[in-house]
Amino acid sequence: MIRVQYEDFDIGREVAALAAGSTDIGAVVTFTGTVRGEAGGRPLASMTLEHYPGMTEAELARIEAEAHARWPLQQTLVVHRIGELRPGENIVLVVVASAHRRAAFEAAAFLMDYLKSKAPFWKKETGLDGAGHWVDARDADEAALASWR
Amino acid sequence: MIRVQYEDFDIGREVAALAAGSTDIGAVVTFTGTVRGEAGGRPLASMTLEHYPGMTEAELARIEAEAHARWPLQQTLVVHRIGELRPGENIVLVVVASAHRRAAFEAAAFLMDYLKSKAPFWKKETGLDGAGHWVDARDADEAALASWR
Amino acid sequence: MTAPASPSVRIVYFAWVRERVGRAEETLAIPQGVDTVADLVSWLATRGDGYAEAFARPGVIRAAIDQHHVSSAAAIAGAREIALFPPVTGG
Amino acid sequence: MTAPASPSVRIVYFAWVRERVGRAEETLAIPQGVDTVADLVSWLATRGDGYAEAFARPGVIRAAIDQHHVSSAAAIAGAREIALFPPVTGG
Repeated sequence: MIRVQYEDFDIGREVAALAAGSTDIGAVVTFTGTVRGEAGGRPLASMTLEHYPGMTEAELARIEAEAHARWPLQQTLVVHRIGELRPGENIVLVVVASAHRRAAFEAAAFLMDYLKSKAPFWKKETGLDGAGHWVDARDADEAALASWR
Repeated sequence: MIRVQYEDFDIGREVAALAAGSTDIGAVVTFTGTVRGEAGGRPLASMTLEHYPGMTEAELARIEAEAHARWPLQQTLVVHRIGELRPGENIVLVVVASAHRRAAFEAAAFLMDYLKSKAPFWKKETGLDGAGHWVDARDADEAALASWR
Repeated sequence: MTAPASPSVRIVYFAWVRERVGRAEETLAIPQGVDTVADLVSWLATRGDGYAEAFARPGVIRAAIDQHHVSSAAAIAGAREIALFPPVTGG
Repeated sequence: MTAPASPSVRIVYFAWVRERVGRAEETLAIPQGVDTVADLVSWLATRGDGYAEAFARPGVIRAAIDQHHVSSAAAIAGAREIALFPPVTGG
């Protein structure tokens, strides 16, 4: 399942909804990405998430389908927020439910690596001084992606 | 932080409590282990968790300290339930908060692998027919542990 | 004999590409000889100051055609929507 | 000259070891010559039917001394509490 939204999410509620009624799930792994309070030593006032409506959902659905093709998974969920977020706020949630922990861990890490390198989101940081700065893509994210090939 | 308890836990509340007031956390990974509805094709009525009071907490604290020695982590939490649990119920929760996702994923998987092979818990399954059966340790868990050495 | 009409394509921009170009989208008639994403980026860079600034380093520009990632060598013939943007930074 | 008093040690059992032995804990005087965990397991196996059943396959028995995992070759001298149990299955 894929959701792109302005609103915050509640990890416990999302996991409960995903697992409701299933007794073939033995392992649930979640990843939550949050806004850090500083970037490159500079205190942050906020972070604004821009995205490409339509392609974002299509790309996340492709990433999700790829995870299901690679691991035996009961359920997956990706929630990504857009708009202006403050330090400490949630940005992204990935939930993977599987019968076994190894598949759940691997698929969750895979989803995050692919999301970071493929999903069309862009972050703009705004400092306490009001100056805006588009976040640069990290080479480490491309390297993480390559490790799954 | 380590807790051994009969009561259920709420993932969202545990994560919120762990991250409260921190703005140096960028990534939170959780693992939740739950009781599956069947074991070896046999439908399950319940699963009972026995533990070694005192050593359990000591062993979990040693595992947690080892994770902090290996990765830069802001916070870790291990909650393990004991007593009689029904299919679908939570057994164990691991939460790892770090500045970066790679450390959070690796440390959470490490904590689970060590917990599975080192923490003194024993599971007894009770079938729908009332017959009890102690769960055998899986060779895969020992192999998972060896991979961290 | 008349030359075929130039095809019109919707171009969308994101993040600092959008900011520098000064608009989020536009529909443009693509001149003959502009066959690939790389050609398109080179041509757009000639369209004025904002464009020149947006596309000064073509190597960092990423593209999607009809909402699928493509390389700069991808042909744009038949595209309905071409997106140009910096490397993504979500998650 | 008198022989030194046999040291008394608290022994605790878990899971099916506990069920087969028929008790969760006991304090025993350890005879001379019982120096390691493996010796202790062999000696316990001679103490009656439940013990014999619990310790029939000594290779699967795991042990902790004073709440630290130890191997079957570990010396038990000085131990206050020795735990014997099957491989753990938590998580």
